[in-house]
Amino acid sequence: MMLEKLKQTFTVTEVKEQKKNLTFFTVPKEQMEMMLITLRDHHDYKHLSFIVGIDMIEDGVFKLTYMLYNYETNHSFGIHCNIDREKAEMDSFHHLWEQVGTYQRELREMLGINFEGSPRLEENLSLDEGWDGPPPMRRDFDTKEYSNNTYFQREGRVNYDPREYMREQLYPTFPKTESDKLLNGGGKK
Amino acid sequence: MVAYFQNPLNIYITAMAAAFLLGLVHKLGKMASLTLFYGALTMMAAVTLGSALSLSQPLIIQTAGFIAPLSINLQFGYYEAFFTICVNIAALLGGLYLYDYLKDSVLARALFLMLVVGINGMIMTRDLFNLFIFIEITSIATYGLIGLDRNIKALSAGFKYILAGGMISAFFLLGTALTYYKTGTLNIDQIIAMKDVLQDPIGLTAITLLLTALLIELKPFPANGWGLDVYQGSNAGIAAMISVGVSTGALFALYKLLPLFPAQHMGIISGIGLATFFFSNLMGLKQTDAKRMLGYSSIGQMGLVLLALSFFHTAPLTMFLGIVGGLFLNHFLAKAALFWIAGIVKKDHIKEWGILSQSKMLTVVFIIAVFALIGLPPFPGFWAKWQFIMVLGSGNHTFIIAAILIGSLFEAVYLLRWFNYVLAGSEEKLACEKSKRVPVLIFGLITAFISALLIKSSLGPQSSIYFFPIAFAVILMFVGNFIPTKLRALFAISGISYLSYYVQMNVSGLNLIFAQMFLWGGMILSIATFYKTKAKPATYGLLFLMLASLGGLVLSRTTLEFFFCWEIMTLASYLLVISGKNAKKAALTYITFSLGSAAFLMAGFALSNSLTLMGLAALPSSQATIVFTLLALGFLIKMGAFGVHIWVPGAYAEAEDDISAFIAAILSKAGVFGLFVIAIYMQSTISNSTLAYSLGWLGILTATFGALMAAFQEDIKKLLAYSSMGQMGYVIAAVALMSHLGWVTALYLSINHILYKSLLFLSVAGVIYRVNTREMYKMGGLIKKMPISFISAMMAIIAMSGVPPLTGFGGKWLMYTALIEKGWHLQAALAFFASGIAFLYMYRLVHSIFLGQAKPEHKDVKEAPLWLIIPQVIFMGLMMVGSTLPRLWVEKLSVAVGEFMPSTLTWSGQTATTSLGYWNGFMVMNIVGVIFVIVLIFLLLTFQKVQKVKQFNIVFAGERPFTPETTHVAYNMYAPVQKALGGWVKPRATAFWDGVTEWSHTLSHMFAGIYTGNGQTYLFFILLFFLMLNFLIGAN
Amino acid sequence: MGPLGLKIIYTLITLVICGVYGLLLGAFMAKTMARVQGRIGIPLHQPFVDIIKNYGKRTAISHGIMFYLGPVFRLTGGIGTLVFIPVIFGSEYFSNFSVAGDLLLVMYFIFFGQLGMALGASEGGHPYSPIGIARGLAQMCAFEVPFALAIIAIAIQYNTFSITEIVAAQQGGILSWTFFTNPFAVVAALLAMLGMNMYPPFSIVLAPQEIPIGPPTEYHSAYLGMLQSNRAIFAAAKLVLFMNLFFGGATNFPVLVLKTWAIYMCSVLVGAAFPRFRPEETIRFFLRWPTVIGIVGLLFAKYYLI
Amino acid sequence: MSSKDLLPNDGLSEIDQEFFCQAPPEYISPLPKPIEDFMNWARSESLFILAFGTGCGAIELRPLTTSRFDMYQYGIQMRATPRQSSVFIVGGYASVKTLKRIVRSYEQMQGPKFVVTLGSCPINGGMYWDSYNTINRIDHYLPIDISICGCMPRPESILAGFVELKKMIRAGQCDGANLYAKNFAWYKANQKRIIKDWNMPDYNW
Repeated sequence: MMLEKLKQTFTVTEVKEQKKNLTFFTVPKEQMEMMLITLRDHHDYKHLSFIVGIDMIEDGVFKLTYMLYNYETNHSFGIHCNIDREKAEMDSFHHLWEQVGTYQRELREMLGINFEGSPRLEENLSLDEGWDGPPPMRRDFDTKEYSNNTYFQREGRVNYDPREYMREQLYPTFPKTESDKLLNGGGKK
Repeated sequence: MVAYFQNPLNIYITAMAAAFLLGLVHKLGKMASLTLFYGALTMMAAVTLGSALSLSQPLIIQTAGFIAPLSINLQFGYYEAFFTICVNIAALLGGLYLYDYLKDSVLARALFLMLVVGINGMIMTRDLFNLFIFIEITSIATYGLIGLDRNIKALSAGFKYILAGGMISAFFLLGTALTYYKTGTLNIDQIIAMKDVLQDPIGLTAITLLLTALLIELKPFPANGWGLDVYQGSNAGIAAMISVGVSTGALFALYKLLPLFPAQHMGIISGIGLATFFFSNLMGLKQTDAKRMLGYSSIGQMGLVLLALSFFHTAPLTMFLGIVGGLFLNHFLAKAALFWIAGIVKKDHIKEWGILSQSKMLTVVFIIAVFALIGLPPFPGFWAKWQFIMVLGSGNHTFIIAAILIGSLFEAVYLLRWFNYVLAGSEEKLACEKSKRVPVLIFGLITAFISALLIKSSLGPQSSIYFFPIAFAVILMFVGNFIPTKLRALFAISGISYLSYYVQMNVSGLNLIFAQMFLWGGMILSIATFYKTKAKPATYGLLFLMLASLGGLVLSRTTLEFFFCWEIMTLASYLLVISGKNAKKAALTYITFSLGSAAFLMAGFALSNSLTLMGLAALPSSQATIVFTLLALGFLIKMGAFGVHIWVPGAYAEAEDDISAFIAAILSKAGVFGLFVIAIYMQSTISNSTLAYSLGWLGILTATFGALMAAFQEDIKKLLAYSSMGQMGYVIAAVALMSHLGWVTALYLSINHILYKSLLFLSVAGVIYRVNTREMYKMGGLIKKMPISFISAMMAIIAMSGVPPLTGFGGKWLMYTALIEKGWHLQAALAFFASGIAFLYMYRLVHSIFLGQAKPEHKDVKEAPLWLIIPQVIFMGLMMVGSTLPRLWVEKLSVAVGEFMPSTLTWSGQTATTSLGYWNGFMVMNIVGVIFVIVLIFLLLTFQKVQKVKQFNIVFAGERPFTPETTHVAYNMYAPVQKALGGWVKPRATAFWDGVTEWSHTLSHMFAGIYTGNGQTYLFFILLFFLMLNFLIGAN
Repeated sequence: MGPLGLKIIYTLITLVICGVYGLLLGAFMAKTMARVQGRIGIPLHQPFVDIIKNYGKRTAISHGIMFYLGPVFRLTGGIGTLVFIPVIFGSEYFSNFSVAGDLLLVMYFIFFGQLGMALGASEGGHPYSPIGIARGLAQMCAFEVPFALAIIAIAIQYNTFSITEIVAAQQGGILSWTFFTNPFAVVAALLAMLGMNMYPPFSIVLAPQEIPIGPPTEYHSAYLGMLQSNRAIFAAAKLVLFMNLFFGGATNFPVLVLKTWAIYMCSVLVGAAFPRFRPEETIRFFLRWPTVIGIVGLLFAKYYLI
Repeated sequence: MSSKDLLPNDGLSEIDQEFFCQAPPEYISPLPKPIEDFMNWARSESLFILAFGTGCGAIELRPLTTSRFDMYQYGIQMRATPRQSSVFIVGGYASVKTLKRIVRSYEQMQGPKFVVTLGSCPINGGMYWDSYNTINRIDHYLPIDISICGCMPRPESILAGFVELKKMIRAGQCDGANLYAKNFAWYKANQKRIIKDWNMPDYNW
């Protein structure tokens, strides 16, 4: 109903009704601000629960999700917005909700997304003892290599692949190729 | 030629001739005309003086060979001589002052001469019809002079004057006619002789009409709106002539006719005078226009003179001149000077008067005039008012005394508020012609001269003790600009040391102890004043004056001497307080309360009917209770007791830092001394009375609330101020004990208070000098920069808190013992509470300033100047001696008090024993010292390595502190106490006094509302006044 | 070796006994608390070990002279307080230096150490120190009220401030103790003592959970050792004072131990059972019922006992 | 130590340098043997733990104060301020952010002082061995006296560790404070390598 209405003005795609009270959809980056304002001011989605960013390295985008909540109807909208991974920039919405600044700081710190004009954007939240590597939550950041270079590894540590390790422990006689087949196929129908 | 100057008739001849010739000479040239005019005025003044000096008996003059009323009938006696001298000198100087105004108009000059003749005539004539003529001459000349100023205000004022003058003339003429009808004569002496004839309705109406006319000329309440408009609207020089000249004439005319007035109705005149005085001053409160305010003051002062006149018109010459003449002279000199200054300043609103401060000389005259009007010593008004109130007191006119004192207080408030604006200063340039300045200065000098004469004559044989210090102080004040600061300080200190030598030679016992407290304490504290590189010129003179007046207080034997010194002390301390940077508002509160205190003292002394302090002892007990209450209230105000303490924080905090030390350490003991004096003399009445009991409770409450309020201050000097209040509370309670131990306690606490309050104030003065703030939370960590100041403050708080082994414990020990010995148990418990609370503010003071985190902006702060350190070291030394060997001085106190009641303190070695307990200060000091040293050595031995660290090397939950400001806990330090006990210290007393101020101003505004500025209203009031008078006289 | 020398030696003995006793009491307090909480608790010698360890620390820091002298003031205050109290009634030498002053001296000398310590802790510059001290002072001036009332009641009753005479007046049977002659005053004083001892619910000064741990936050090593020594001696001194004033004093050490232990148990048991007040609550508390009881005690002494 | 051996303190602004003490920690030689032995006994019997819960292991310390384990009977107690504490417990993984506070608190403790680590993370990084923000070996940053392994060690093992620590102290083997003072430059360099925004004095007192 409401979504239909929104669709008249906005380019709403990938609508997915996750639960009775939770609906996801995607809008383009440039329509995001109007979308949020419309939902906040005309449809009573007054509460911005959170913003999360996901590094979709395969698609070359960061998927940002803005979760809006309506107190009256107990309904949430998760609004996705894909932004280019190479040119990671997004509009800042701190003027709509003051607390947004903090989420944006976190996204800048962890994913390296720039929110132009957001307050105290350059201050790190958890990396505030100084950080000179790439944003640590980007999937192309190799944390093991970073750890090896930065911290002192104790000699003699042996690493196992948990799946291999458990298989050898529990089913040492079962052929490896068969099990791979089973395991890989197990997830698909 | 000499004869010319000895005949008062020549005043008139000269004036008339000059007025006549002016028109002719004017043709010759302006210079000639002006020469003639001023020559005539000079001649008139000279003739008056000459006649007065050659006067051996009253002179009766009949002119032109006819008898009155066709001729002029004059009398020139002592009374007339006094008033005409005043008027003619005022006329000469007023003429000079009006030079600008008069130089262009020959008519104005002629009118001025007419005015002077008219006033002279009103004073001298003994003929009723002559009087009418002279009144008319005066009035017409006045309208003319006012109307010459061609602006709407002046014209409207002149018109209102004509309206009122017309009424006056009508009343007077009717009265004259009726009198003539009844008595068949117009000679006043004959009428008086036949006054029985006038006791019928017609006669009474005649008298009422005459009196109404003359009274209205004096502008009584409420028929005086026109007068106010005239004062406000006319040229200042003319207003001055009206205020001091015309009013004088009317006053004297009234004086001549008063014998006609039925003696049983004299109360009506008194009532009119009193109401006029009270209400004009009340209404003056709300005024902001300088000349109108002066108008209120003028009217009020004339009301007071009228009141005095109604009491003393039959009194012998000396008394008449002493009281009526004194009050009149005071008004005359001060008001003329003030009106003239108003003309120079040319600002209507008093807020713009800061411009005056550009001329030092004029400011001085302004101050003299204002203080004279308020009735502070040594100006004429003080002596007259004192005598007047004493006479009223002996007649038990309580109500009149109260009204006069309250009215005076109102007057003081608005005049001093005005003074504050003057002191505020201004950028604008003050233009001042010589011709205007000279008369003002001459009047200032005359006032000073007369005041000096009055000191000598009023204080009798002892006067030189009081005269010379004042003269010395005045000289010190005036040479202040010409010699370097340090030299001035040296002069002041040597003056004080001589004085202390002199005073100590002449007193003994308790007075000696107080003399030592005042003068020695003052002397040591004076060293501190050296620290300022540039002191205000008058500071040292005032400082000397204040200490000298304290010395005088100790010496005084009579109530007048005592009160004189008390007032001089108030005056000096007020001027000292007001010289602080932002002290004006606080100083106004201070002087208002001080004058209130003085008013209580005056009332108390008046009702005691005793000329000497010794005489207080002889009062019957019912009277003694009232007198004691009044006097005690006066002293308690000065000590800042609970309820009347609201002046304390402002005055202490806003005065210059070294002056605050004087006020707290020395000046506050004046109240203690006063309390002691009355307690000693009225011992028999007061001991074991409810009065003493209430006083005790008041003292303890003062201590408790002083301490509580001190704990919540952010301003360091306000904290110390409230602390002083609290400490004084203990002293009040101790005096109220009326026991040997109690009084020893009071003395001990007083001396101790001098020691530690001096230390604290000086230490704090050094801190403020270095860090330029009084807010404690802005300081911190200064111990490393100012170690000696810290030690001094620390010793002071240990002593103040009463922790052994320093002197303070002696005070506590004596106090609790005394309280419990007397049976004041609950009071003792509350005192415990108060002394517990005292820890709060003392810790706060030392912590916030010296300990905790140092601020980066105080990085380069140095130790306080040496001159501040020296007296601190002296006081610390005294304190150590006093702590180690308490017997040295406690025994002296005990002996001094022993003169009045049997001693209950016994000594064996260094152990003092009372009926309750014992204390050996020497032993305590030694034991503590030994233990301390042993423990310290042990600590030194235990450590292997001690690293000295800096202020941020603190445990900060794994973090580091970032700014000292946020790490230093000082602001609102006692928040939990505030939560728990804050309700106790809501500013109720302040709210009460604010309410009093608010209400008096509202009333003032309400009453002032009757003056609509409409001539018809004014006429209506005049008529109403007549009817009221008529009704009152007729009704009886 | 005149009488003064002998006296000094006896005073030292008193000091040692009271110090040891005070430390044991502290251990006993902790042990009791532990038992209330179902724990075994510290061994009784633990306070001694703690003190030795603190004196034996290798390094220390100093924030300045006042900081350095703070614990010295504190310990001097504690020792001095004990020295001015006659410990054993009837014994010339165990009366220490009580000839120097009476009860008022002792009451005010208590502040000597506290004031010095407050100034020293303040110089440390740690924000919790002044907060703790401010709380302590506020609480002190509140509990001083019932205590002062009780003291005044005693002064009325025995008409003296001399501790020796107060004890003397209570001799002759258990019923002549102040505890029985004027129970109101004693109750008020004991309530005040709860505040004085700073165990819960009046532990607002140290309050480890709020302002860890208040004034002595910066004190350590030998400073802390001195503070702990003082705590023992001072506690003993206060208990002896209470015993003298309200419980008839003691003529020998066993009686002293018995009586002071009993007094001590009051605050220990209360402390074990209550959580902590907030600062303004303790002020209000002391100015309410304890004060009323104190006033009753005072009036009782004034109008009934005399 | 000459002034050129002093660390530069360049983490602080010029104003801040005024506020911090610049002296390095020094090696303090032990007292004569019998006294030192006695003192070591006292030190071992009176362990004041700094109540600073770093990481998840802090939760396993709390049971020690309860009636079930009651560490007080072994002379171990909690202290709220590092000044008075003698034992520092690194309770599990230490992130870079925590390490900064650990270092400052440790340096503020007065010697002799002992460090106990709980769990595997302080030993080799444990399950966070490849994290970008968790240090792997605490002994490169602080001198460790005893490590109690396990993820997490149960209170019993912690108690056992303490008993071991006491034995070591009595034997005079725990001299971490002097070790730290001696190798101060090395420790500091390691600490500064990962705490890039140092913003603290080099010598925390």
